[in-house]
Amino acid sequence: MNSSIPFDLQRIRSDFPTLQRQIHNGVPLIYLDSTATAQKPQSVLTAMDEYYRRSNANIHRGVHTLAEEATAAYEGARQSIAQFIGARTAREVIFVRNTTEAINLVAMTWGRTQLQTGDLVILTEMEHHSNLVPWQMLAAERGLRLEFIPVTDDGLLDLAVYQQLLEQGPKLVAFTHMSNVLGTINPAKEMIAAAHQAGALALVDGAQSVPHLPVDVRDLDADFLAFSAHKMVGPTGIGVLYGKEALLNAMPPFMGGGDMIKKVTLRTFAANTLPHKFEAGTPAIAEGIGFGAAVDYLKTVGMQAVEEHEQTIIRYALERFAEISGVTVIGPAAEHKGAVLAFTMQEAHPHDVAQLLDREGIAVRAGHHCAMPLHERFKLPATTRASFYLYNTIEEVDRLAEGVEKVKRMFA
Amino acid sequence: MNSSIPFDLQRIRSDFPTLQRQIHNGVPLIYLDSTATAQKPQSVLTAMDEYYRRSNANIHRGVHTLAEEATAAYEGARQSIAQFIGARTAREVIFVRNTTEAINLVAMTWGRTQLQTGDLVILTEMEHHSNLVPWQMLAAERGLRLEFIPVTDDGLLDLAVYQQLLEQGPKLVAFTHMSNVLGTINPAKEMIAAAHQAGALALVDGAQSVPHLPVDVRDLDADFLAFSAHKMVGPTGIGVLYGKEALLNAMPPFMGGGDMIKKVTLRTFAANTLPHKFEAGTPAIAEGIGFGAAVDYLKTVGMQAVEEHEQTIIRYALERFAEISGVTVIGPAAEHKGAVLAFTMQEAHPHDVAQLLDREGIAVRAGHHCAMPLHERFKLPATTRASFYLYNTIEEVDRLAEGVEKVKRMFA
Amino acid sequence: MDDMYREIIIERYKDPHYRGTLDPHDYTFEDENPLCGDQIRVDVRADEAGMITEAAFSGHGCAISQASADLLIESILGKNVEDVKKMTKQDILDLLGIELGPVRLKCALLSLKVVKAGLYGLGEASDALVDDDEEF
Amino acid sequence: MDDMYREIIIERYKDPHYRGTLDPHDYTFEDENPLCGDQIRVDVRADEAGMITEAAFSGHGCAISQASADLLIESILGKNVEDVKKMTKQDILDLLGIELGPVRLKCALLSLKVVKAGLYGLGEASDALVDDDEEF
Ligand SMILES: Cc1ncc(COP(=O)(O)O)c(C=O)c1O
Ligand SMILES: Cc1ncc(COP(=O)(O)O)c(C=O)c1O
Repeated sequence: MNSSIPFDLQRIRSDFPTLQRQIHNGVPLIYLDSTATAQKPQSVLTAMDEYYRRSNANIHRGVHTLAEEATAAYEGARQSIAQFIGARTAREVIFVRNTTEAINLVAMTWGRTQLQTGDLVILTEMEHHSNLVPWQMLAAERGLRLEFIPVTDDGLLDLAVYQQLLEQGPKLVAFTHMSNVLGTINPAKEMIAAAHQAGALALVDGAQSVPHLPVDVRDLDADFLAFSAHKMVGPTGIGVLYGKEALLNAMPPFMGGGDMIKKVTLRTFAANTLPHKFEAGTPAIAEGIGFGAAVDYLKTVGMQAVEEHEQTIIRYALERFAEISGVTVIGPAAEHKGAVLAFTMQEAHPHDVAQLLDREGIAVRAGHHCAMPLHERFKLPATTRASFYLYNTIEEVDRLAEGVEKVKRMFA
Repeated sequence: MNSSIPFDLQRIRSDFPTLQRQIHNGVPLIYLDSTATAQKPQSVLTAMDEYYRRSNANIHRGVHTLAEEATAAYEGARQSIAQFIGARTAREVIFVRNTTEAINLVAMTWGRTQLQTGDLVILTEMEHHSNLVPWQMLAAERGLRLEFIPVTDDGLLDLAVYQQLLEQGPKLVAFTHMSNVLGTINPAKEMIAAAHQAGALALVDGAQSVPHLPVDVRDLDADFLAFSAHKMVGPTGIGVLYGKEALLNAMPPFMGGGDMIKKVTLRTFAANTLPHKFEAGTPAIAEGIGFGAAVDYLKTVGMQAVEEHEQTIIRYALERFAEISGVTVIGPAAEHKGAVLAFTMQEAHPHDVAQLLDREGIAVRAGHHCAMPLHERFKLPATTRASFYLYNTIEEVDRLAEGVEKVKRMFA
Repeated sequence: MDDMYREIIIERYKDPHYRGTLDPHDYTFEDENPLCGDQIRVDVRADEAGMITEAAFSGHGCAISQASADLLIESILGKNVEDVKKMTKQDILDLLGIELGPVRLKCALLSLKVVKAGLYGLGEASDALVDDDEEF
Repeated sequence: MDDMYREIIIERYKDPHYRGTLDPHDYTFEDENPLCGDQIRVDVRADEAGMITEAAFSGHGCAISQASADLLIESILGKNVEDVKKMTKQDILDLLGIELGPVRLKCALLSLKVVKAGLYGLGEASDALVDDDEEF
């Protein structure tokens, strides 16, 4: 079954301690919830452990050995991540807590200073709450206009409407590169080019694309890109805001405090240079180091290989699910789709499906997946979502399909 | 030497892997930089490792086993921390990245909605940049007045001036419970009572007090308390904003995104209840769990015991340093002071002192310690700072003093 | 697979005994769990002594939410309003006879929350009605 | 303890050869490292061919910053301005003869930054003057 898979899947699986776990008295775990958060390979855990056990120290201002080691490891991670996404310099890589903070940072600094009453921001109907609520908050504060690119019944963005919206002279287009529910991979490069043509900046929510596809900010020409380590085999508590250096330089600082300053008097401060200007207080040091190790792990596997593996999986899963009557998968056909399978069952509610699958060791998610408006669009209160990553197998898809069939029988 | 120390110091030291380290070809590490960040006991590292290896999952919305385990561990940690600081309910414990973010959160939510042009905020001259810059930023935006409680030559707050400032009807008094340079322990309870008397709220920067002293928010009657896990044997990337429930309920949300909402449509959202309202996006899950383990560790040792041990150390250190001519320690006498020893040497610059001590395995910090205005107050460009924690010994104070004497001879 | 879903839950979900609305009624309330879209309305009639004589629920959602509503209604018929106000989380868990994690607990407790908010005549239902300990 | 502080550093710190100011001068610049308070001013005189004939530094700070200023001045005397503009981080490290971590590197490079900003006639000194690779 694994013949078409271009990398050593068993080897990869053995790198992830959690995947060896059994739950409910000996049922092996089948983890199909990587869209929510990915499992971590041993190398990431080791990198953080090494820091804590050997070099644990605060960074940047220290001259003692531990502080220098910690600083080198943390800033080395930033370099590694900068290279992973094709940034021009590590100064364009701002460490934040997660994708959500990255987007809020842009809204609260760039948005607050650059957007005026009546300015238009274009979003889409398939956004995660993290790329909706910050703009709603800013819109309420500043009197912005928000417009939304509709989602077609097939789960694609309606790009004709996007073109019309662009004619209204937006200041910003903010959209997800890959939907965490539909799996839709949006044509980011073309959408960004069109935004630039219309004089707008483009912010890409890369929470799902950076973990699953090769993403190059220079190729995309993205102005901002937000992503989270925990969704790409890295630790919780850290993510990145990428921004073009000139834009970041022109933005006011975000939070005030240690490290983001060059000089402070009682009543005034001068901001530090990039990237520190946006990183106030003691950063997530161990997490930055773990994020670097995560990116190194993905580099070793190769993002092209990750993408191909997931394509194999999702094609098979779509075929397999098409055979189960009463089950509806939402989202586009495989060629426009990452390895996310959100579905409904005629007979059973998503929460019951997820809970009953859990009894079989299968971890899937049920609910609105932080995309309530998208569910509203499809008139669904909730869906069950199975999502796949580099460590998942075709056999696990079979187990999932069998589990769904079993639930169906229970509720028949 | 350890006879007066009421706990098993060798046992404690053996809990901390980093303290077993040797640097520079066999010189044992003497870590005297806990004010910057503390070392971590094995139990904290194990708690995080367990999460990543067994229960790694996103929290709150998941019904599968891993998600439930992770949620229980994360929220259990919140309970543990709430109890540690004497909060009325865990809803008053908001997880943030660090002390800095906690203070910025208050400035950007409570401050932005409650403070008007001309309103007075009282700070002190001994604040860390993290409790200065957020208020400077807000003052610039809103036209606030900032006034500062002066620091006496002894390194104490001039409380007579505080009384005068209170007569001007401040809206907020924000001050550090313990200075990270002078070691001064401010009379927080009295200062808060006076603030309340004057109709002001009180925010306490507990970054140095919560790790080193018993701190009870109900006893203090603090309105807000900010602290960081990494300074109290916990992980990087997580800290807490404590706030009184009624205040937190009245504040607008901070960042927008997943988890902080109850309901979202394309154009509107309803905020979630406490504490989630202030925690947008995937939180620092492993770090929250590690923070819980850190607090559990400190509870086992006992904060009273920690404080007494540090008192023993700092008394001895002050005596020992008084014997070295040409060395000046800044800050008050031992009875007003935590275990922080910042000093200057007539002959050598703080950076040189720190670097030469590092050659002896002694990790101390040199610079302005994120308190530039305080250094300005004492007309010092920088100081060398040795700081102590529950795992430091009297012998280490002797090594430090010998090291300083050696540096002195080199520069003589 | 089905140890958590005792037969009675699936049965009551597929074929509830007390589904419907009552008009007129003495008490009514409606609430939803926005996380999963579960929605429950409960109508109650009581006599002058405060004894519940009739009750019915409507709404939609997962098996746990709907079955627990049906079982809850069954259990409150003939009880005094004041006693029902005192019902707790544990009473619902006893009715269902299964263990539940925090997320599914919300599904299970929705109907009790709705019933109590109705009987108390509240404008809004609070989690505190069904949860005495620190909640997640 | 003193392997990092070669004798020459302590010596030049305690007893510098080129401390002072030049008035008039052809080039001058002053900057500080706000992190540690190190401060350096350098004055330079050059002849018509662009050869540096005299130079002096003033300021205060740690041994590394002051000694490297003194050693740097010694090394640029008699050199052409254009050649000095090309000096790099490595040249300073060679002068000092020790290895330095990122924080102390800033101390060591302050004087070169000041000299180059002066010779280029810049309004502000940038780290890019002394650091070709990605900086911390
Ligand atoms: C008194 C005080 N306040 C605030 C901070 C900032 O803490 P953090 O860097 O964890 O945000 C520190 C840490 O250096 C401190 O000592
Ligand atoms: C598309 C998308 N955007 C944003 C986010 C938010 O990521 P985080 O919770 O790490 O901030 C997610 C994660 O669920 C996502 O899938």
